[in-house]
Amino acid sequence: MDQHLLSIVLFTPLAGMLVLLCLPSRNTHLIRIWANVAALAGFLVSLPLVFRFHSGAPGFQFVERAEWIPSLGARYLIGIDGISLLLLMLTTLIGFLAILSSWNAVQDRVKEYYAMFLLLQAGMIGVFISLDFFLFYIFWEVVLVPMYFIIGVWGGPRKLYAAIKFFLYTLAGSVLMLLGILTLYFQHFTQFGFYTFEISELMKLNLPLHMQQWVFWAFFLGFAIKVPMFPFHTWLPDAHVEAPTAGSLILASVMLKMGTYGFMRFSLPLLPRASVDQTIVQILAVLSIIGIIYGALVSLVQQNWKRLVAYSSVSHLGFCTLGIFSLNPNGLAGSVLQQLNHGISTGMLFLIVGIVYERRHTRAIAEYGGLAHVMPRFAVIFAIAMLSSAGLPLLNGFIGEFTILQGAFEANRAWAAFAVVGIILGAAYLFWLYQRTMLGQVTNRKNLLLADLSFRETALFVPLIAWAFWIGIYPKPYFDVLRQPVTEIVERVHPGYYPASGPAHSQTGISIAQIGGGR
Amino acid sequence: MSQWYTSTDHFTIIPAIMLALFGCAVLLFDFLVFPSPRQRKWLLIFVALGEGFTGLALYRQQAFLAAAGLTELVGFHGSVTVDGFGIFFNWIFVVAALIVAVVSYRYLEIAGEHHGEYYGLILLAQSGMYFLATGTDLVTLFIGLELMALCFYVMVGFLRGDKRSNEAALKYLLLGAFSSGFLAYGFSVMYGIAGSTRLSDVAAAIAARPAWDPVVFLALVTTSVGLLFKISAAPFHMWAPDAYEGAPTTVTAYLSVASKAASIAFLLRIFLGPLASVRVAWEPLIAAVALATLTIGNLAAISQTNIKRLLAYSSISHAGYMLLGLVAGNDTGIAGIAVYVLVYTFMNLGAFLVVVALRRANIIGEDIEDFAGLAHKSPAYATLMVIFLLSLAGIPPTAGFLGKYYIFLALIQTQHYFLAVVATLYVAVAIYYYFKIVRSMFIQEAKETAPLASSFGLRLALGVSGVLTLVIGIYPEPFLRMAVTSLVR
Amino acid sequence: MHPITTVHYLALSAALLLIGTVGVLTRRNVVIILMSIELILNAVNLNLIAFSHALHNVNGQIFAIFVITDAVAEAAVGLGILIALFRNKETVQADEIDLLKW
Amino acid sequence: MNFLDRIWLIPLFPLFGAALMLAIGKWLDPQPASDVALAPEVAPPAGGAHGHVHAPQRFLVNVIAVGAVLLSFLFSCGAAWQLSQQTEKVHQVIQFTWLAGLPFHMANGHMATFQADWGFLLDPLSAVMILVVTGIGLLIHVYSTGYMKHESGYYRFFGYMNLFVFFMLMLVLANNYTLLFVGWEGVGLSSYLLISFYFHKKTATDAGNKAFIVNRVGDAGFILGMLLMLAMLGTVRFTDVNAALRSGQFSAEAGFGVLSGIALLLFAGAAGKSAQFPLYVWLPDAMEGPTPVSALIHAATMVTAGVYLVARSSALFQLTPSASNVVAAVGAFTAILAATIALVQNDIKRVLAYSTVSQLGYMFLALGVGAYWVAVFHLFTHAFFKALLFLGSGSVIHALGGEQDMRRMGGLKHRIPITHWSMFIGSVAIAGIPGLAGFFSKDEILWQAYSSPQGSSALWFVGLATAGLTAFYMWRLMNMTFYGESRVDPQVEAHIHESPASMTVPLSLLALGSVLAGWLGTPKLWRLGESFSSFERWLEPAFATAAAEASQQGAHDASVQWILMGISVAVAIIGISLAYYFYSRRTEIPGRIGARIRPLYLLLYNKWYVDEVYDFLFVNGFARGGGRLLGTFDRAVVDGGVNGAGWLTRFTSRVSIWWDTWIVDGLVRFSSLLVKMASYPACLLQTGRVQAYALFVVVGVLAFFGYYVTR
Amino acid sequence: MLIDTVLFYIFAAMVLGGAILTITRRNAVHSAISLIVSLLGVAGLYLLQQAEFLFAVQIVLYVGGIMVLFLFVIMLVNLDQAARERQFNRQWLIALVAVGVVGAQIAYFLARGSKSFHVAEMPAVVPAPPALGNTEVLADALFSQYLLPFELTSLLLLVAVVGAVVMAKKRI
Repeated sequence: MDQHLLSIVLFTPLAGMLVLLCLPSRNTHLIRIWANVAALAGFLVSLPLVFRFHSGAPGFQFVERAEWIPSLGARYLIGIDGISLLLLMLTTLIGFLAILSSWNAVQDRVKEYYAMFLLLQAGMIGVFISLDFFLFYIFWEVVLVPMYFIIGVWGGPRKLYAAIKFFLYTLAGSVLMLLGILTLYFQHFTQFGFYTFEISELMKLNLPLHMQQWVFWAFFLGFAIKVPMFPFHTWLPDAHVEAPTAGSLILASVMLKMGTYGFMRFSLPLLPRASVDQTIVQILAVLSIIGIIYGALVSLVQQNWKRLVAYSSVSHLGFCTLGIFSLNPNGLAGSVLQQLNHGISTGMLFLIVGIVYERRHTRAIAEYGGLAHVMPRFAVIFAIAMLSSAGLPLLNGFIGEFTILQGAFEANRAWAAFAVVGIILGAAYLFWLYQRTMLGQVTNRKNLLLADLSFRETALFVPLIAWAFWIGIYPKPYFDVLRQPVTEIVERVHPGYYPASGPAHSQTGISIAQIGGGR
Repeated sequence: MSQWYTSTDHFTIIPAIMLALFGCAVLLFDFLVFPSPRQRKWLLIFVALGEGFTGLALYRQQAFLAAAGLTELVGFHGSVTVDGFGIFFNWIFVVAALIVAVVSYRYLEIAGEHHGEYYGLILLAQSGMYFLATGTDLVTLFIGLELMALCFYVMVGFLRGDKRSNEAALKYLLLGAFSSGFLAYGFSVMYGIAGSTRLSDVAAAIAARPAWDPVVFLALVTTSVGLLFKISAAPFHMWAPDAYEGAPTTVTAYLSVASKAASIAFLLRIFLGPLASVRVAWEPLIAAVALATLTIGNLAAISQTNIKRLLAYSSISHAGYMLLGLVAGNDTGIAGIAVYVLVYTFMNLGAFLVVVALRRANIIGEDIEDFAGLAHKSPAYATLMVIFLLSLAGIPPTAGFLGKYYIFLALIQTQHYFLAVVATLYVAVAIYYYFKIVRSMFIQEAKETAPLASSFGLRLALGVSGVLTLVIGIYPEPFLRMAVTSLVR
Repeated sequence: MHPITTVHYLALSAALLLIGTVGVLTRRNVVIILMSIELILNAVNLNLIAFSHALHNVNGQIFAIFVITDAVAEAAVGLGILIALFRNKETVQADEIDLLKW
Repeated sequence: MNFLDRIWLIPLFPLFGAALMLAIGKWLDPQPASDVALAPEVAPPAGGAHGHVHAPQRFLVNVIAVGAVLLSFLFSCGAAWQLSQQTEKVHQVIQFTWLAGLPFHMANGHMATFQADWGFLLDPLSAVMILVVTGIGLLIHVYSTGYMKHESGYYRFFGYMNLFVFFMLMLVLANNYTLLFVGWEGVGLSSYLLISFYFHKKTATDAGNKAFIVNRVGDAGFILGMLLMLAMLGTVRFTDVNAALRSGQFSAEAGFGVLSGIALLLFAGAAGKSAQFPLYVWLPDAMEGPTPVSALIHAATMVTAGVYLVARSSALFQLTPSASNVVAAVGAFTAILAATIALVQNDIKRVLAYSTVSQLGYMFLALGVGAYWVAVFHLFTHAFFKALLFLGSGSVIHALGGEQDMRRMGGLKHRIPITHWSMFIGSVAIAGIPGLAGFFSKDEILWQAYSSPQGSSALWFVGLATAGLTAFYMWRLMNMTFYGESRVDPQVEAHIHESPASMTVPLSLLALGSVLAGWLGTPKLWRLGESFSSFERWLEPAFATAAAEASQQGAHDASVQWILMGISVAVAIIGISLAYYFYSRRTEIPGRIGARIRPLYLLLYNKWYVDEVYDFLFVNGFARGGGRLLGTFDRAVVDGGVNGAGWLTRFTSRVSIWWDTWIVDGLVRFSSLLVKMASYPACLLQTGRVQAYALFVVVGVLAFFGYYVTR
Repeated sequence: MLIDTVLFYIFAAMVLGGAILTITRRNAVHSAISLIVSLLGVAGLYLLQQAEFLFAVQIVLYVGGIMVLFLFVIMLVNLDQAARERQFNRQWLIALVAVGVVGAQIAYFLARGSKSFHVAEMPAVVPAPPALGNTEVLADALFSQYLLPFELTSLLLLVAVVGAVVMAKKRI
């Protein structure tokens, strides 16, 4: 059981999808129920991972290894470390919520819809757990197709444009990434005489700097477009605005993390020298900062509720990448946390947009106002979501942002100084959005009779809010989970980072923090 | 047997004999036994038998080679050589011919041109391909080529009542004959160089030549024109769109898969045989042609509205990818070509079969518009089409990805980084026009509701190619091994 | 008057080839295009015979036989197709046959 | 019962109360259906927004809300008492590691671990703070039960109030900067919620946003300060920080060094929260909230958080004199600026708001000159009389049915006597008449400003002037409100009524406090004995070295101090009597003066145009003006509401979104367009003429041959 | 040798002249006739090169077979209105130029590579007349070494017949 846990997690959605395909497409009710059951099962089977995971244990856990394509040296090799664990749990939960959220939202081609979601779910899980580059790439590409359909079939007015733009954009990036992968693969062959895609094997490579740089840029295109980092972000708003609620939920909460995850899992460990190369680090940090401020500025003037949230993602993901490329423990750990937080809070924001959209079928901010009068419970939940997104302490956002800032500050004080502007602006656009939509008087008669959240809708938010508070109030477990993998990455890129005594575990080395400490 | 015709000779051509035999059988039985068009579908039995025996013979050849530990078996004083290479390609021909034959009858009945000759020609054409894949003598290859080509000329024009079919046939014939004239000219020069028509002798003679030899160039150019024409590489590709569009869709499928595979085999025989020693001379040329082919194929496909024409251009671009494998030229590259041909067979056949299903009594069903709302009418077909298109574009986990994978890897191994980047970027372009079809299938609403013209054969064939496209994508190991091992020459 | 070498024959056949090509490229009448193709094939044959004479082996001549056969076959089928086309379109002008394009 | 180890409970009671309120309050206090406030164009404004509904279980709301605060008040008293009994005047309860970050390199290259505990620190300073917060908080809660009786969203109000108390207690009890920041942001949030309590009023929500975002600006400084502190000291725990700073490895900085950097960044935060000069603009607008809120948050407690922060970091500021000077200067400037503005305001609450800003300026002045205990002392006394004044004004407004303009008051003395007498005491106290709380603290500040090493006569003079102005505007307020003939319009006149006991009792108690609080810190000069200067001694352990400095200020001889004291008292009396003369006797004079020095008057009346300047820069006023000038420059910018981003920001975002659509995305679109375009030539080659195809074959041959010919 | 040379030029003239006439005559029948002339010239050249059998084949197959076929078709599809129209298509000039260039290139190659054939050549020595006649030799090679292609040819012709029938016949 234990040694196949990951496979079970991976294949449960697929199995669910196959069964779903066998159901009669007339009987939508049955299909809905089954899809939700399958998704819930997918979440439940992933829970044991949390309890059986040994935080602090080096390397990967729940590793499964099977020969798959010997003639290519590709294996079915999966396993997780702290980073993957968190993102995996996020995926399974959000996946379930996404399916739950579309109970009423989707009325036509229900069967295909849910099938696509389950397929998507499996693909994303695969991305986060595969330790074989070939396998990773397969999943990476698999994810695109269902997303294309979700946007393109169930999307808004400009869905065709958005869908194909999303697909082409990300595809272009990832095929170039493929070239990078193949280069590593071949270099490994020339150095060790056998072909393999196994990451741990590829990490043994030592490449000349210039080649590392080339490969790095190849990876960069693949990952940065996914994240999306600053110049490559334009597919995001379109995709988000056109996608159905559940689609944008998945897209924002999980799929964007695939890019940042890629940076941490592949770019940094496989190309350490390129990753610490000053020009590259500078460029990426600057791009991240531009993303932070730029995203915030742009979302400030959005008249479209959903577009605003979409651009806010650009800003938040800027924090994540900044954390990654400050290349120190706190930066990286904070980045992972922030990815989690963004998944939670932005997920909530998109659900919120979706809920009003279901009622009013418009996303223009001007259409709303004073909703707090008619939908008080909704207003409260929106407020919490907004605060967690704005990084208010005791909610998740603060922990991530502050840790990232700490890391960035250590790497380069100017970065932190600029990034802080993002926090100010973040509060600005979110509070302003809240004021324009929730507060004030009901200016639009149509909004007078809006129903407050139903039980199902409330149930969507409960886990997310609970999670947000947990991270905000007691984040220690997360840092415990992240300490080991982050340490490994840092030691890979900055061999001398930790004193010879090895990574100073949790307690400060010789800092003055011990003078007169404690109670 | 006589000294002219030894048992070995016999053994080397049994498959061809089977094909020829059953081909003639079909022609005979057609008007002796099945006078009425209704019954003609029973001719499929002969086709099936013929392919069955061919397969059996191929299998025996394979087994014999394996048992005897030989890499090749030469017959007819070197006119024909049975080796892994040839056998591999012949398997592909068998599959292609079977699938095409099986789906054809319904289509031809609808088109009102259901004649026994059709099946006869399929088989005879395949016997020609056999010699393209196995022939090692200029004459054998030439005749084999002509045999195949003639059959295709006729099949392309098989809808005699249809202007477009006639036109396609005529264009194909004129250009084909024209290019094979050049080919023959090149062969003649090769003969002049070597004084023999055996590929081995020619290879030896050319290898003995000085580095810069105008006569070799003369042979090289004229020959490669003929060869590149057959695989529809730019700028010799222009027949393909017209022929593909005008021909009966089933024939188009056969043409785009079997004929292309055979021509690739032929091309490899020549370029890795006689011309191997002058690689430096032709590699840049082929690289340029490959690029041009990719560009033309992908760009022109974007603005197509006729699905067969679109697929024609896409198959042109695929030829470009295969050529890139030849440019890389290392084992990976050649294996890559084999893998590419393998996966290409299934995905391209599949795509065309869906188009076949769209041909209904009064609907030509070749326009992208005709795909509108297919997802509602028959989700299964739509889904399969998506799989085929994804595979054609080379998105994992479909088979198509492996072909591209090998090609890219080969290019990187041989440091053709520029080619690699361009080739990869064209994947994105390809997605664009393939997904025009997907879009119209899934997103647009259906205009007419006439049910698809599906038949048992069609469903069977579609199922097979669909499953294989996925299986090869997800668990490619056995297929890869088959392809790779068959190509160590 | 220097003796006739293979090169003369090659030159002749090349000329024939080119003439044939010109015919294919320029004549509108499909029948004549087919004839031009015959010319091309004859150029090939000239080559073959010249070489076989020069090399003192008959393979060339045999190749030539096959080429001729092939020429026959192509001509037959070609004319057949032409007739089928003529039945539908009432024309044999190559540049009026352009239903299929772009 | 050991309260010291249970101090972590103190914040939890109000939190519990708040949770209950927001969870079940709706059942306890059913809202009128007409709660939906409609824009006039949709429907007549729902009067029910203020309509009182009969709610039998409403008293439960009071029980929970007030009870929660009462509990924590009791616990605070207990804890404070037990602390006073201890010799070691620092008690720390660390419950768990809250922010358990990872190792990092400090500036000096050492490894440290970035972590913050969930821990509480009770020392004299925080003891004073929690007593103020819970004590005043309790009174104000009681007051509110009366004041808010007729408001809808009663339970919401008390939920928010409890929430505020929780965060405020977190703020003052936290044992490290990061946890303090939790409370810091939290009070900001609850202040936002309470300011925009009447969230159907755009002005209210605007004020709320303004408050939160202006604070955010300060918080950014706070965050950076913490980061820099981590980089330097590797810890954020107060005890460790102070120990490290006093360990002697950091010497006092001559100019502006890294430590000054930390200090100033923290001060930026403090300035935001405590409404000091650049960032004070949000406070007057915050008066949009219900009056008790103004009393609790914007007078007594939250706004003093900045003072607390700086006092808390005394060890740091002692090492950075230059930073301290900045603090003192800003404080003094704010004090007098706000005082001048207060001179001419007519809205009773605004006067008090500016007076608060001014008093806060006093406190920072004291902090700046290193007299930390004095600052806290003034904070303490100010809490009493300013709360008193606000509540009193609230009572007045209550009596006048919502009227806030002093020009429509007057002669209320006999109509609402209790309110009048309590406010009278408050005004006397703030004016600095000997014997009342204000006198002792303010006078001590003046004396420190004059005498302490960082002090100077200039600072003293500014302080003195402010004192005079304070006395003047406070008595202007008193006179315009209570004395002279009534200017109240008749139909309001009809039902002026004294407020219920629930309001007057707290008033009286606060009045008592305003009288007595001062006697804890009488000038040493008066030699009244230990118990009358117990405040200073009580705080000594918190500002270990501060006390040392304060002790050596006997250098100046007593006579000087007597003289200065006399002067300040005189100034106060002059101010009072001038106000009385102008506004009760010769009420026409102010008009004339105003007419004579019109520009100055306008300048003051318009608050030195600071808001306009900010509008010009940050808020989109300029977009409006400029919109008219440049023609409607940009609808979206103009429509975009007062708060939040502001014009420059808004403009840049405009630019960036334009850039986004046309350049960044444009490149993508362009390339795809290019590809599509390129597809047509590729197709046009396909003319459909077979001989053209053949020609291409020949051209191909030609090219091939060409390649070899040129090769 | 002289006679050979003279004959070569005569036949060459026939070949080229015939060819040129073929592609320039307006009337298809004339073209056919001049094609025959050209083919006869080729046949003559065969004879010059001791390819007697091929000479025969050329005469019989081409002149006797293919040309008849052509003439039939020419009669079948009435070309008179075709003969009245323009006889060259629009691209004739470009085509001519292109072919000219190719010609030049080929000429260049032949010139550059001419010596590479001399090695294969022994002009002075007249080869000893082979023991067997040309035909026997051919037959020998054809049925031993080229047996397979020979058999294939049968298929080729079969396909040609079937194809021609399928295409040309009104209804099968």
